Amino acid sequence: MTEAPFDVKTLEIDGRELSARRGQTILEVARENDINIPTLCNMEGLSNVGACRLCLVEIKGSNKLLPACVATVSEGMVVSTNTERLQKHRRNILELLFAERNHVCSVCVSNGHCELQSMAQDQGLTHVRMPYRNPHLPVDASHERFTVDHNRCILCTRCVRVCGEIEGAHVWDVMGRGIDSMVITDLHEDWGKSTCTRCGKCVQVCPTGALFDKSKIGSDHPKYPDFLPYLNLMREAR
Amino acid sequence: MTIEELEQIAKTVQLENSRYDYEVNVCMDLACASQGAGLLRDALSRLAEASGKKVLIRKTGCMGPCSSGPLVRVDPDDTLYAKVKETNAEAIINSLGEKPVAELQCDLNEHFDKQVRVVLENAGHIDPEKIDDYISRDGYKALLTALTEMTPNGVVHRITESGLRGRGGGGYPTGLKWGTVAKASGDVKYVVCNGDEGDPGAFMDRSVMEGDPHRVIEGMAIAAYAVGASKGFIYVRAEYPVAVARLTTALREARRRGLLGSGICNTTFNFDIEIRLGAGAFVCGEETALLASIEGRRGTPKPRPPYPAVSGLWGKPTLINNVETYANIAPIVRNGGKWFFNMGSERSKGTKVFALTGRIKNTGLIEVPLGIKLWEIIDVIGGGVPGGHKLKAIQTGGPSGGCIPADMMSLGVSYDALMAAGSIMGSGGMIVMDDTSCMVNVARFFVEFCMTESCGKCIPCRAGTAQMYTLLTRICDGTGTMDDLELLIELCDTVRETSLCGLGQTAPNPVLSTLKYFKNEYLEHIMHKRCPAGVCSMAGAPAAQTAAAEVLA
Amino acid sequence: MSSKLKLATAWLDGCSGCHMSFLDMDERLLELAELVDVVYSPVVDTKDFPDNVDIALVEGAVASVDDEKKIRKIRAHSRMLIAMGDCAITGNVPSMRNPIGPDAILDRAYFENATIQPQIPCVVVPKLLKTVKPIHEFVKVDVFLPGCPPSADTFHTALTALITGEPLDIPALTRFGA
Amino acid sequence: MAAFTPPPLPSDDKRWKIVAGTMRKNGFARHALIETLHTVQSSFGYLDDDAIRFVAKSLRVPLSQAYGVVTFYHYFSLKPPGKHTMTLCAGTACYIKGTDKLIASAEKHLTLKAGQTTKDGQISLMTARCVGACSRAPVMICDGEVAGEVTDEQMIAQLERWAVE
Repeated sequence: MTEAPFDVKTLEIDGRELSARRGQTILEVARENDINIPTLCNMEGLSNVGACRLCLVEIKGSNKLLPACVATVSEGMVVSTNTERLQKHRRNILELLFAERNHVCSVCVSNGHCELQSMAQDQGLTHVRMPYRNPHLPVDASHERFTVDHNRCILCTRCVRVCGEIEGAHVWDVMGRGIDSMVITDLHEDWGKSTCTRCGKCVQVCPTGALFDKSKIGSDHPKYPDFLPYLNLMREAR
Repeated sequence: MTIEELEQIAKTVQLENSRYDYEVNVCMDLACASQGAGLLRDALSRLAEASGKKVLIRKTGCMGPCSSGPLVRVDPDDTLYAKVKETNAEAIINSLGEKPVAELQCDLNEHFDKQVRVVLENAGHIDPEKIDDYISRDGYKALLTALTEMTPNGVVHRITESGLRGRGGGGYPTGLKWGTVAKASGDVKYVVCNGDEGDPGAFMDRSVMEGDPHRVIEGMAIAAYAVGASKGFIYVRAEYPVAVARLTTALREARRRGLLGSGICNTTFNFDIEIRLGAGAFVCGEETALLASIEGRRGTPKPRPPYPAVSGLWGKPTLINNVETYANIAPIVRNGGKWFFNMGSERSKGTKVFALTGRIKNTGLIEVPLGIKLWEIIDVIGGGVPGGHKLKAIQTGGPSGGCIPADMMSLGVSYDALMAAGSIMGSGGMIVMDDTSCMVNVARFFVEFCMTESCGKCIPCRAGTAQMYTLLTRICDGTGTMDDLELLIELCDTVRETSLCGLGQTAPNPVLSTLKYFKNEYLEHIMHKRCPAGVCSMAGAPAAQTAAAEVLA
Repeated sequence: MSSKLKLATAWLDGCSGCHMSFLDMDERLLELAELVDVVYSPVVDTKDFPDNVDIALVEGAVASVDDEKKIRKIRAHSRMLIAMGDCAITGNVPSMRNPIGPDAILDRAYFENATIQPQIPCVVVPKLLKTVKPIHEFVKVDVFLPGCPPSADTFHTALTALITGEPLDIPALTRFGA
Repeated sequence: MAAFTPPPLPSDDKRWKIVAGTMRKNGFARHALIETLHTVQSSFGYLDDDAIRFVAKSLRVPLSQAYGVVTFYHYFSLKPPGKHTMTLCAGTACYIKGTDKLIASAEKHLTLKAGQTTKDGQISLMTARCVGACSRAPVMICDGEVAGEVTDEQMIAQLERWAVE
């Protein structure tokens, strides 16, 4: 007998015996049990793209690392979420992000409320060995309420997804590719002149200071993405 | 259409051909065409007519040894002429019925003797724009056999039995893949042909699509029958306009003959194929990215599972194989799985087409049984490195592959052996390098390729390849340090292990394999600011030394 | 401890905020003075960086030819080099000129905003490097204390641990932009 | 739901009819986006904002998504090409045989960077990721004509012929 009844799976995460429902992702099970797996692109209520690679975990018996946000549980799975190998990769990925654009925490509206910043601290990052790339990137302040500072964007595409999947406007998308990728509104037009509905959801889900509310410049600028699960719940209830 | 009708067509073609005493086949593939094969063919046609001899002038796909082009083969004598110019047309026509034109004949016996032609069996023998030419060489027989005499399961079984592995690069067992799609639930399934041959230095798939397009279509139709699909897509690079045109013609002809469409060959089997154009994105060779592109979106890969076999195009079970894989199907169905299984090495069955290029005498397209030793390819088929230079390395597998050093030429070419040597089979590019190539520079070239071709979705590939490129550039321009090298190696490890798709996961291969076999070249660049091959300019080095001197002063 | 450790602090391209924060240790500076001699610092009147420094705290990024010479000298004469604050570690605010290059900055400062005699000084102002870089791009750094600036508490805890050889968990104390 | 009416053609330029034809053939399905963009590019030589807007609206694809697709694929160009196009292959086989030097030389001769067009609109210099003629490396493509084993002199001569036209 290998399958547990009622679609319940038992698995082990970081040495703890846990049970999960079939089809749940490793990340969901971990969070239900207060096991912290770092993520940046993932956000509850949005589709999962498996792009940031920070939630990679080790599965016993496999050399391949799996993204916890999309990998579903299976019976008898033995998961490790915080091995030395994973820690090293996570630090390297964070270093890559810091070196990719111009993240200057001290002058950022999100200083103190930034997911990238706090994750760097959580992962024990005190400096970046990779050469800084220093790209020349625009800041678009054409919108009456919001600003996008591409210097701080980590291309997690939460804004793209919340705009397309939740607001249904799909004003944001990604242009270009590779290291030249950039989030855009409409045909790479000024945000202020775009078809934006001004709902502000993108600002709230942005993990860094890339998208911010103009009225809060220079002040404490926390984000409130908690509306998302609620919105989804209410929609399902309809 | 029935088997009998098919045979009737073949007979008609043979009868038609028997009206001619001679067949003059002119290779019109890109390499030959770029050397005036078109004018040559026109001249041959003109002169043949004027001569009154019964000559069939046929334009064909790639004959193989491109460096000897334009190529002309005269049958029934099987005389191969190399480097034929328009002005030689008269001599060739005059020689028919007489002795061959000695000065044009080329000695490529050794080149051909080592080869075994399965995928390329028709290459150079048929006019790719004539379906009847294909039919006259057992074309579509396998499809009809499958439809009328075999169950879908039987077809899958035969492919499994053959031991065929995916020719696109990964080497996944083809039969296993077919079986998964066949078993997947759902009434709508798709069959996709990956013709997005993106590896720089590889043109096997182009040659097959251009030279023998029906072979690919037949393979796909058999696959569709086996897995229960009714719709297929061929995804071709827009950079291959001739392939697109030939496939378009071939599809039209196949429909006209009732070999595609509804109720194929009086059975209940329906299947048709659409062509989709790629638009210049290497990453679309990755299957989930390719599917996104067919759906009209940015070609960014998705995490697997779910595999396309379960959830592919528009969420439906989808079978994706490479051009060469499909090109192997018809002969396997015709000749049996065992026939194929008996060719090749222990775990790599059959033959493989390679594009042999770079610093080698006989460049071109070759097909060899797997397991063949590298030296046989380089020294015998390829004719060795020209110009008194010394062989340094062979690069296989494109940007995802690696460099195999000259002292490993006794290596047998198989999926596993190449992988163990730090490279991969890939789709079949084989680029020969001699002592004029700097291996650090080569590694940088490939990393630059991966950097510009990265889709940008996942961080390690997007930013990691860019950082690898920066570090390699430092080493190449003489400003690199040992710390940079150490960081580069660590970065390779992270990019390899954490990238979302194959592009990123294999991007470090060229660096790691050159580091494995040519570490001294890296050290020369870093410690002595010297490029042993004299390729890198080391432009940054003097400035760095001045800065150091200034500090000490 | 019979002989005190020699402590140096240096200031490259930064705002001196890290030094201010260092001084914010207030009365704890006296404790520190029991353990170390400050042999070189903007707050000490020494012209040249001395030999055989035990601990060197460096504030600021490397932005000019002078900075580069200084940091190489500091490294050559120090046993332990501590990168103090975000400028030294990430380039921080000084590095914000990197995307547009030094010429644009010089133009802005000495031409566009000049009310009299617009000219780029060549005597006192050292030649700017093309890009501002953190100090570990030039020399090996032993300890990184991020923050803008690192708090006085961070300095106190970190220095005490480094002097006494106690274990030190920097990410628990501070972070970029703290 | 009201039936969808595609937007009117941007102008009475006949080429828009060809573009509309591709979309109609595909039933105005969203997945025909790339196919349609190919038609625009082959009809007009490039894609400008008006074209992308027209295609996006006709296929009901969000504008940003369409722009994302256009800029993702190297084959699509946002700028009109020159009267003549010189494409130098930068595939591996060509690289091994010195394409980088040819590119540098052409860039110097035309005083531009690969991917750009001369100011007089006469010549575009492009690079390609392997055109599959590796056995004839290094390869250049002059207005669609493939030439192999190219020397610097041959290439410059071709550029000079175009320049004086």
